[in-house]
Amino acid sequence: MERVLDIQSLRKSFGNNEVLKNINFSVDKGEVVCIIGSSGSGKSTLLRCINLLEKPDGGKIIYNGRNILESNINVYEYRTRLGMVFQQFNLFNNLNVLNNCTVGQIKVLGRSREEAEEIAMKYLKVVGMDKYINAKPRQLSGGQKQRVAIARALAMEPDVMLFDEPTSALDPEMVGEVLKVMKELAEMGLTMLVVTHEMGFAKEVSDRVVFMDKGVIAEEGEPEQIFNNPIQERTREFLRSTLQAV
Amino acid sequence: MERVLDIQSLRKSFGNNEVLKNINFSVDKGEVVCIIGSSGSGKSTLLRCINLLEKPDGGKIIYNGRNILESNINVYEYRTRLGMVFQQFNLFNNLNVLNNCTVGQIKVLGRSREEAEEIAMKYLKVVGMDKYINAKPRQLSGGQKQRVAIARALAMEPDVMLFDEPTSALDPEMVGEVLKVMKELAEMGLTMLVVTHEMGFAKEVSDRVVFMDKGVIAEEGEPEQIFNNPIQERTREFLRSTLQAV
Amino acid sequence: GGGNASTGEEESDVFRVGLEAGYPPFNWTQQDDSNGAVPIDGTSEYAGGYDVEIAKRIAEGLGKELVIVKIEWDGLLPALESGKIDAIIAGMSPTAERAKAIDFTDNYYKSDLVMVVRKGSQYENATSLKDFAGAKITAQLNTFHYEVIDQIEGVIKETAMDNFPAMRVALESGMIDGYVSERPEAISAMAANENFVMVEFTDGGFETSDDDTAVAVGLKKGSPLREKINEILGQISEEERQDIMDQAIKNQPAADN
Amino acid sequence: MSFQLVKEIFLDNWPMYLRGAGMTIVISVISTILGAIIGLLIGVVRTIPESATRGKRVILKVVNTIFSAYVEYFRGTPMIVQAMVIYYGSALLFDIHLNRFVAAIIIVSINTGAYMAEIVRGGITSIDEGQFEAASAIGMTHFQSMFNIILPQVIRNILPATANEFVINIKDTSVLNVIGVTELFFQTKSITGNNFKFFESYFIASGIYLLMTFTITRILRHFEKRLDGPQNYDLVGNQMQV
Amino acid sequence: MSFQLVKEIFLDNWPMYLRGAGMTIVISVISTILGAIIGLLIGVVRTIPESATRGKRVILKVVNTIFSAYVEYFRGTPMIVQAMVIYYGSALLFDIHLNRFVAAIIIVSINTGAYMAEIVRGGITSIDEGQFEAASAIGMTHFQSMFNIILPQVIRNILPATANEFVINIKDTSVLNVIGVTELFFQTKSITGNNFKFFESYFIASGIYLLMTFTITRILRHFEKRLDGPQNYDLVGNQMQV
Ligand SMILES: Nc1ncnc2c1ncn2[C@@H]1O[C@H](COP(=O)(O)OP(=O)(O)OP(=O)(O)O)[C@@H](O)[C@H]1O
Ligand SMILES: Nc1ncnc2c1ncn2[C@@H]1O[C@H](COP(=O)(O)OP(=O)(O)OP(=O)(O)O)[C@@H](O)[C@H]1O
Ligand SMILES: [Mg+2]
Ligand SMILES: [Mg+2]
Repeated sequence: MERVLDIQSLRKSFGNNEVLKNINFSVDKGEVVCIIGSSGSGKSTLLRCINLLEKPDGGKIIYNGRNILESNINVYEYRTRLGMVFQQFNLFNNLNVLNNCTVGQIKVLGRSREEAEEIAMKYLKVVGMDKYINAKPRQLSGGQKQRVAIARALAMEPDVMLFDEPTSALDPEMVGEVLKVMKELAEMGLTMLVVTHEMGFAKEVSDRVVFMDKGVIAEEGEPEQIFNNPIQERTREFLRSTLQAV
Repeated sequence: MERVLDIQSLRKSFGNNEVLKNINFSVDKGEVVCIIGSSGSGKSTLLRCINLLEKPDGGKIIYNGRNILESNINVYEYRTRLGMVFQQFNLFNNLNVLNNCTVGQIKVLGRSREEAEEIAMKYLKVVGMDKYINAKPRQLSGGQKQRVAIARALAMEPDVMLFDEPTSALDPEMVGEVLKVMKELAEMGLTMLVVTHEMGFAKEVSDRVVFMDKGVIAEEGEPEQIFNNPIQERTREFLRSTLQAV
Repeated sequence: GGGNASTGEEESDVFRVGLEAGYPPFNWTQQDDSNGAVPIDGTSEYAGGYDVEIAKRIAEGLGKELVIVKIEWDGLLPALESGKIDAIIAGMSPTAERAKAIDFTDNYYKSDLVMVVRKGSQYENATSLKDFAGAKITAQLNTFHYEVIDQIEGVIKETAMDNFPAMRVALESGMIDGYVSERPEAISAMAANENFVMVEFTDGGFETSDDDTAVAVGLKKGSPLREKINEILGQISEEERQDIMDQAIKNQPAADN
Repeated sequence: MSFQLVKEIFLDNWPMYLRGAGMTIVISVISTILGAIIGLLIGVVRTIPESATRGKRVILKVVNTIFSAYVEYFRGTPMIVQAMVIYYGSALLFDIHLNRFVAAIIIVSINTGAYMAEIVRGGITSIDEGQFEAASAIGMTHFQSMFNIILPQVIRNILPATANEFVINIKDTSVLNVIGVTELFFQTKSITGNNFKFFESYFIASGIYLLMTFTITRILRHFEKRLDGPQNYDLVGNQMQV
Repeated sequence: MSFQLVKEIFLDNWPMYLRGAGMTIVISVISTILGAIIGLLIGVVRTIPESATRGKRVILKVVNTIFSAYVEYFRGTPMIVQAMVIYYGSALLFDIHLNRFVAAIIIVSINTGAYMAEIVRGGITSIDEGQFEAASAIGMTHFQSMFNIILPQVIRNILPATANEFVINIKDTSVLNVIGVTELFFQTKSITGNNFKFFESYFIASGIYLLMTFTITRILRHFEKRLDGPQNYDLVGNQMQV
């Protein structure tokens, strides 16, 4: 199977706080990998490093065979291949819902306005926000914002989607719908890297689960193995507290 | 039992969008009421109306026997009796974690800095953020921010706590811990009104569950009744889609 | 100390005179009291020049202490009207328009008009107004200097300028070919900058009225000081005036550069 | 001050006032727009993130130093001196004889640009980091994110400060008199110089100034409101099939 | 222009330059601070949300109209006119004889206040609505939220625009010479009036202006950095028991 992303010895600190310590893992084409772990373990930081929003302190990020941390890489083109959904929505405040989903297509991918709007409407329907195309971000509820953010990322039709807790602000009804979309995308061959707190989702959809703890990957494996037979004590502990909470 | 909040015929529209249509319900002292419902059904708007962050178009909000929509009410004092936790954190960007939790105590309640810091530390420990007192909001992860926001509201030691999806940005480990705190608070006689997508939480902690749909209260009752024997068809549908998603 | 020494209308034992202290040889600013300069109110500097010498004589005659207040040209009139100063002695000509607003004493100096041009230019040896046909000429704003330019046939009349330094720069840079001035200013300009030459009209110059070329002391309308000052000015002979002016031209700060 | 006199002075001199006001408004409108463009461009360049390649880093450093020097110099020195140096200096040193009006526009634009650069810097700082990140994440270059996402938001926030610049320019054109541009202030000065009625003449001028600045601030306020868009949005009819 | 001459002129006239610069800096420092305070206060009052009681609504409306008139008037008319009206007008009409220096500070402060009010308005607009809501939610009054939460963030964002005001004031004090305040510009005018060397004399003045503005903008930049706080935070030692 083709390897899309290969993370090698990735390190990142903020001041005296070592957030990522020697991270190694890879994602194959078409794979859905879920990252779980407690708050502050570095999951968001890992995703941001992969997208180069954060500059790693060391290590390699190999995308389709090339280390994108090398200087001769076109970062902008690389980023269009990655779709990113943020924990905090980050919709463009100056644009309405429709234009949030078209601006990247038109300005970065060079699509025509018509084509871009058609594609945008397609994904806005998927997330159930097609009625709100005239709304400005500040007029939307949290859940509505996140759904638009997902549509915006999908509209770029990227190779790999990075989700940073995409459903944490969604209501359960919507979680189901978005899940369905994500499954469809997975079947179409889309590679996905999903930080999530939704254990049900991780269990059902992912090909592989990565458990992060205090800046390291403590354990990884197939969902059945991680959820039913975790090897590490800390994984067991995390899952125990998680599952009993719900 | 003493009635703390009594909402009568509450109405609120944004433009042509009627978000709250004749809402009637009440909260007794010591009760924990959960509001569930799909995205856009008006849950946040209801909470914001109760806190007077949104001006209702009509109806009454009776707090401890007095209609707070009347003009002679001291809104500020009323608000100190309500603690609010927002979906979008809204930590004070200019203050570090500790001061986020002390500023209201000092400036509004008139507590001394020492006392305020002691109380703040107590609740920061509860949410597990006592190590981060020097951090500025922009340096925190989403989950960390929301935990501080909860501590900030708790530090005001209000009569009624309004939570707008307090755990939606928290990881499952933390959900358990926060739940524990909230239970303790409930036992201490704190009245709570919680908008949530966490059905497990609603089931376990609440005395009563209110189901909102398209701006009206479609159904309300004890958690056992709502979750096991919903009367309305739309409640059944909502719960079906919700529970199957997880 | 600032201007709080002012006491408005009431009789006082000081004589406050407003001037720009930047228009040699009539008035200028210097840093010590050499050559009989007088301290400027509220600063550590001194004012000297022809106006100051006249002001000293008037103050003496009035039996009052002289106070020099340094104010920009535009502020002189309001300062006088509002009682911040008692007199304007600033090389001001008693034109008919001005006389509507304030009173003037008798003249204390009279000069004639000349043209300042660049050395080596075709106008250096001009003798009459006719020689300036086709020349770019300007003068200071709000002076009759600017109006008399119209008497030159075929002249290119440029926009009037706010102050002499700007005109001098314009002349040096070639944007204008000359500016109309009065003899004392022109002598100063020549002394200070070797690129400038003064053209005196030996063959027919500007027609001017006495009001325009003379300078007088400005007083508030109906001021009781007017007669007294006229009396004092009458005691200064024409020769003495010329002496004071010669001395001022010699003493002006630019002269020792 | 007498109102009879004010009326007389106005009737005697209105063509002068009007011509002066016309010149003032033309110079300040053009220059504020050009200055704002300069300020925005500098803001965009200044916020370019540090590049990985050494060569680009050095170029950027040099460009930023030039911009800083520009801002410091033109903010830091009196416009009257700049006007003299640019207009007469270019004639003295290079024998370039600029048209007075062109020189005026250049001087005021360059000056405004220096102030606007700082205002824009403040405006960019106040935009949430998340906006930059989301723009980067969809592959926008620095310039694309700036022009499509950040600057539209910045412009909204700095409109009041830009209105200030406008108003300042309307009044600061007065120093252009040293290069022979006859705008409102200069005209008023001529009028007072003639009639010696300071308060009355300037009362009229103040009225004209007020009219100009008031009109301009109203226009910009209206613009602010339009940029904000409607308070509420309307739902699009729910067409289930396309 | 000759540098030999510049040196000579400086050596001859440095006490005049220095005293002028001192006056300029004192007036503009005090007035910018007072003006900023005026601007912030107006910003606070202007953003008071509509009150429920009719009486308060009317009062607020009146106060806001007064503030708007203040801003429009003092932004809209030339400072030279304001200076004349305040200093000479108060003497003429009310027989109030202000101290020149006090008058200067009053004039420049009031003027700066009008500009700052608009800058502050822009700054408040750029603060996220959530900050107001969170402050209201813990029971803060409008004034409490403003002073504790909103203004500290606004001040950070408007510092560059405030530095602009500062720099403008340093240069605009020049109009004060119509009321007899001898600041740097007037002194330089006197010096050129004496020596007839425009470029050289103003070259020195420009250098002094640059030095003043540069120093002030550095100080404010430093202040900006300090307000931003450190890029990273340090964890507090984990004491499990108190
Ligand atoms: N600029 C910064 N300076 C200092 N520490 C930072 C900064 N940004 C992030 N951190 C810290 O890095 C750690 C990892 O943060 P990260 O956002 O990756 O956690 P996470 O696993 O995504 O948590 P959550 O589930 O709450 O989103 C946290 O302790 C966070 O406070
Ligand atoms: N200023 C506004 N203008 C127009 N519509 C608004 C405005 N604010 C909120 N709304 C709309 O009101 C409706 C209810 O919003 P609300 O935030 O109360 O929903 P919610 O039940 O909390 O949803 P979620 O679970 O996604 O948070 C939504 O359709 C929202 O878009
Ligand atoms: Mg995270
Ligand atoms: Mg909500």
